Amino acid sequence: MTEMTYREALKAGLREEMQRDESVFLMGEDIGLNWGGAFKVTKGLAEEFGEERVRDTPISENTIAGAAVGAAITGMRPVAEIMFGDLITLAMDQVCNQAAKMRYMFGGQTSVPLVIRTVFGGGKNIASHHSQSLEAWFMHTPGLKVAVPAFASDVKGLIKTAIRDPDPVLFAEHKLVYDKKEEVPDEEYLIPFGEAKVRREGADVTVWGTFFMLHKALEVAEELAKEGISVEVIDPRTLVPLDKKTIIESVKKTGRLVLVTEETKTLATTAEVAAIVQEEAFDWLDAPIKRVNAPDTPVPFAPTLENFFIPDHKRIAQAIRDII
Amino acid sequence: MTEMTYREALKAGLREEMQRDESVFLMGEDIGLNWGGAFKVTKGLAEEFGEERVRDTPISENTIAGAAVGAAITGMRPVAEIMFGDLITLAMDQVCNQAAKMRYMFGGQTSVPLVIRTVFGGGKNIASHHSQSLEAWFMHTPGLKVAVPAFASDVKGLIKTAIRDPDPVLFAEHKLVYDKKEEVPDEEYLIPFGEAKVRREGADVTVWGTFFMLHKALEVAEELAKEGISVEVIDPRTLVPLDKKTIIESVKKTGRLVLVTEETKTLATTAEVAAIVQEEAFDWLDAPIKRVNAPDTPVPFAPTLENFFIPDHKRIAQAIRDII
Amino acid sequence: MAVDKKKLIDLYTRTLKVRLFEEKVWELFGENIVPGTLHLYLGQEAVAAGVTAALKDSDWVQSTHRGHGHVIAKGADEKKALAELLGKATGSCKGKGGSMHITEFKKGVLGATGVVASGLPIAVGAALSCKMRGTKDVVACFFGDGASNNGTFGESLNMSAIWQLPVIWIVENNLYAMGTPIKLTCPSATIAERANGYCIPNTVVDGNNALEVYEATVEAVKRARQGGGPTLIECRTYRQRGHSRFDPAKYRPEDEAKEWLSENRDAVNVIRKIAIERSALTEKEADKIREKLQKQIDKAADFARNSEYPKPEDALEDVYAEAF
Amino acid sequence: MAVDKKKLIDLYTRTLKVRLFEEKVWELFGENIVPGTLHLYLGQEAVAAGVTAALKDSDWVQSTHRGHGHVIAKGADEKKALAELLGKATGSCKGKGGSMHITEFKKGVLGATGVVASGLPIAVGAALSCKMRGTKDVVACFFGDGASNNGTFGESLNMSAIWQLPVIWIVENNLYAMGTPIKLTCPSATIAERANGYCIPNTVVDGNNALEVYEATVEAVKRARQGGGPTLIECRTYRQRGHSRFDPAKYRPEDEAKEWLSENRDAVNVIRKIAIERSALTEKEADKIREKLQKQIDKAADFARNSEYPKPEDALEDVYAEAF
Ligand SMILES: Cc1ncc(C[n+]2csc(CCOP(=O)(O)OP(=O)(O)O)c2C)c(N)n1
Ligand SMILES: Cc1ncc(C[n+]2csc(CCOP(=O)(O)OP(=O)(O)O)c2C)c(N)n1
Ligand SMILES: [Mg+2]
Ligand SMILES: [Mg+2]
Repeated sequence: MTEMTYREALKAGLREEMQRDESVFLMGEDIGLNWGGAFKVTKGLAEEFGEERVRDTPISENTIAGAAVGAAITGMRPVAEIMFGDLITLAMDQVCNQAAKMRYMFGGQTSVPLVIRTVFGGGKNIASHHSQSLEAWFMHTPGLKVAVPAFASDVKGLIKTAIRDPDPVLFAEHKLVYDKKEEVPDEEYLIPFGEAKVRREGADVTVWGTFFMLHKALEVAEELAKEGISVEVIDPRTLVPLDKKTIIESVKKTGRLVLVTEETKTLATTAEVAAIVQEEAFDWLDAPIKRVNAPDTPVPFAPTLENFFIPDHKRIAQAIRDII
Repeated sequence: MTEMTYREALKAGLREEMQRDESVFLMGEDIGLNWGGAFKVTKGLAEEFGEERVRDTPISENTIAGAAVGAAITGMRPVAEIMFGDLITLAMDQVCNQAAKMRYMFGGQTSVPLVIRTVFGGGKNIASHHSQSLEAWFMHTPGLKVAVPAFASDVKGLIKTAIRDPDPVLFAEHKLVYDKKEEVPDEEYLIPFGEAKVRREGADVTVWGTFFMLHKALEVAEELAKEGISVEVIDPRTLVPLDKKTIIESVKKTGRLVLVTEETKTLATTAEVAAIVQEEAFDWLDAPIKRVNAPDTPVPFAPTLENFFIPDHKRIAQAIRDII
Repeated sequence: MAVDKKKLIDLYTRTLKVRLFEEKVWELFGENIVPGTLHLYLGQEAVAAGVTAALKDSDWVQSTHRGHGHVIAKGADEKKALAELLGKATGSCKGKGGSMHITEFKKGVLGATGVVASGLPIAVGAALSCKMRGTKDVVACFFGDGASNNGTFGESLNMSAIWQLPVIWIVENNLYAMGTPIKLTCPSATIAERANGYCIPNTVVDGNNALEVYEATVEAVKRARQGGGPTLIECRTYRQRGHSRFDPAKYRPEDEAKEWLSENRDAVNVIRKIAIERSALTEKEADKIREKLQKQIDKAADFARNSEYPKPEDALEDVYAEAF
Repeated sequence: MAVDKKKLIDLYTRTLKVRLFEEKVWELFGENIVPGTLHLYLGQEAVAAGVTAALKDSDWVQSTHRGHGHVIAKGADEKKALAELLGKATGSCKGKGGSMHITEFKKGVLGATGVVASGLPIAVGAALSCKMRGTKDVVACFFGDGASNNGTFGESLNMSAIWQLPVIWIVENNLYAMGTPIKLTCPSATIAERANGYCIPNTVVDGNNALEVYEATVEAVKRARQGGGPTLIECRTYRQRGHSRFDPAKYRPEDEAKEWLSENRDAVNVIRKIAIERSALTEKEADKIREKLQKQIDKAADFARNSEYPKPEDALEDVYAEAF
């Protein structure tokens, strides 16, 4: 095991797959020599693998995604980067109509083994066009898989699984976790899709969430433990496939569920989890399922506003207390 | 009152608003003289109002939507048509990043009074790229309003409200309701956004749904009435704002809720309603909230497959029976 | 260019086969057994024939919503193709795709698509893949005059140019996008000249003359295989019928239609005449070929008619490589 | 073109004001009170100055992610602009927008946007609106070399051409999109020539010379006001600093940077020299203007520094015209 940042672990995963499989290549805006990616995830890879395989593109999101589709169905394994998740709005046709549907509408004739890497989330004061959390759109798109790694030890295993997956994967990252450190195995490992991880065991209430909110939830759990409240924290790791079993088993144990993501509330991924759990564990619920999300507004710029927008420790703790 | 189709009522609403307000104009692909819209909604309007105000465009969805934004903020009231809802994937940036967020990110300096008309739904055997129901994406986008008229008497009043609204409205129609007839008031009327309509009163179970599924649900309710099951059917009419009050009051009366839409299940609009109701009416629920949706697949072409994909009377009735 | 007799026969055969295929589709449509809508290729046969005659089996074509001609000309099995159009389980897409997604991947068809202009980015990616894998294969990408107004056009032409990809851009300019004459949405005399902005060699040919199309394509293929990058070929042509199944195409000026649809400009007549004049075929041989093809198509139609519809539950398959 | 002395003074003043504004922003950044990121306009001042000097107050400009210069040159209040950059409630967007959305609508700024190339469709719509409302106003739309590779470029140029809209396309070609040299993503020698494909008159000017920019814009504005349609002006320029706040711009060849950043090509020096040579100003008068502007900017900075941050709950306002 070596301690490294999420960014380093992700890069290591990309590097291993590129070494292992010649058909893996990266494409995106400013991922190469001159920049190394807006968040420096790919820094150094162009130097290592050359500009053919770490390919800078023009600012053409829909064609970046579409080119990944064309390459994927003809024998390559592209990892395309959309610099900010907000910009995937420009590539929705290729991601959601083409990549996601090709296997199906062609009756199984084609596989589309591609990865779209992008990054969601606020906290950097870069306002409405660079801070959104749009993973719900993709969870609502049959044919896509959706990975949401929140920890360094997961991101490496998940990116490797994503690259080897025969289906298109929306691989969502989060701006505030790139610098988070964790022990990461030295030997090769893959993390299967659809397996949640219980990040902390607890008995009184289950918290399910994604990305940076998991880090906050773990801190809240630590706090509440001092008061004798025992919080179980579950990280889904992938939204599609979604590990329902782990959530439901946990709820059957605790009888209480709080869902925490940074998405705007209405139809956030938390809505689906709430709907599933009330449907499948109705009799075990001792209290309504609580959702903690951002309010239904665009992401504001000013720190005072953005800090209010993003769920904080207090709101998470309050939601837990509300149903305990 | 005059009996007319949904298509006619919609056109009448557009016509009245164009007569009333010079700044209202329509733009979209083939909406004008030579075609009158893929579903003939605008047929005759170019003849009546001229090609400047019923404006055929090139096949440039993102620029159609964006041009509507530019026109809206400078004094016009554009109604832009995206021919099929599936194609709004190409206009997501302008719809969701620009139109939806401008008032907010500019601190209230601009109003964006535009309407994007588009059409969702299957049932016409036109496969994966022309049959989707994507309203959930827009319900998840703060800053947009979302109208989902399912009946002729509603569509006229709602389109008029949409056009006069100072905020951007995603006005979603459904292919299979264009020919549905109903009595429509002769005098001018507006239907306020955020007010659901109880389409049928009942005591045993509440059904909430949208579009063609409402027509099916009403037929199912009729059937079940014969067996002594009394079904209340609620049409939200707009998803944003969402009339929670009417749903919750109904659930407090019936204790049971079935949600029915044609969307693919995961994170369909039904997920949000389920999440809200279990949160706000937990103690009144006598059974889990049931969701009836399409499966999580693209929309298939062949009639045998598409008929399986779209929820039918049997599945709706079954869901009701399941919790009664 | 010296075109040998064998190639002339090939061109005649391909053109005719597409014609007979489409006439059969029209016949089946008359029997009311073709679900959904149809975009017939009738009238434009010489484009698909001329382009594919210049390709190897391992080369690729990217198709459109008007795809029957492309896939048949590229060598798709006409039985599977007709079965697909009828929504049968024996169809090349197992009945999941239908007319707008008709594809036989193994025959080098990347896919037909319902989203206008969505094929261009995919062609970029396939061509990139050919280049990176060093196969020397090329990609011919078909799209319409209307598609040239979509954002992907500029993005994809540009990307193909900067990376000097082996792609041939085939504009099928049939003068209309649905009911919209290209004159109204394209300010220049040709679409071809837009390629100048991307330094892509381009030319305009008579799209009803398979030989002209073939010769232009051969040159483009040669350039592409040698690493000389993309070429754009604008093929001027005309639909025999309306845009889709119920369009009577009344928006076309009578004299224009008469001129384009005259006997001596008919795609089959044109190439038949050339082949006979150049002594590649006698009248009799030409008729023989027709008879043989007709039988083949008739048999295919029987196959399609007699095939089973897919089982409803098959709708759940082919979403992912492995269900979860 | 005969440019009078008043206009030369105007050009000098605008250029200088933008310069001093940006230097102040850099200074505030050094004080660590500018949240988020920054795309400074330093080096490109002559473009905004030259363009806006050719516009009336009622004309519009569409800005970009590098928008400070555009809004200041168009007449935005520098107090509100600086306050916005600091995320203060007194900012023109009430602190909701920040650098990437800096906008003063009443001064004729349609908006700054974080999505590259998203302004073009909006400019199309605003120009359409001017035309339909018969105002004779024009729209100048700024965008970068990198933006020219996005799909909206072709769509929007085309729409402006077919409808002969009063829009002036201003390409600020600063040779880079982030770290990507335009040479790598644009096959032609100029971006301007892409406009030929849409029959749009175009020209390339020295973007560091406000007078040259002004003269080209005057001609374009004249054409636009007379109903002669769009013009594209490519302004060659160069950033003084990196792309965004932490970019040291090491990817720029030393000799290139040296040449472009030399004293005699500096935007302020260039226009100052011209104004003095043409006897519009004496050295002393020029210095006086600088002093006056500097005071104004210093005062604005004090205003911004001393302003309050927005209240957290203000994050919930301005989503819709009326809350619901
Ligand atoms: C992106 C998109 N916009 C609109 C449509 C609806 N539509 C289908 S075909 C068509 C016209 C296409 O014209 P063209 O590209 O010239 O091809 P043609 O039909 O003439 O072969 C339109 C507007 C669509 N399918 N996709
Ligand atoms: C659609 C989109 N893609 C990518 C980005 C990330 N990004 C921000 S600025 C920029 C470079 C833009 O280059 P150019 O248009 O030349 O403008 P410049 O920064 O040089 O002024 C990029 C890639 C973005 N904001 N929007
Ligand atoms: Mg056409
Ligand atoms: Mg630039």
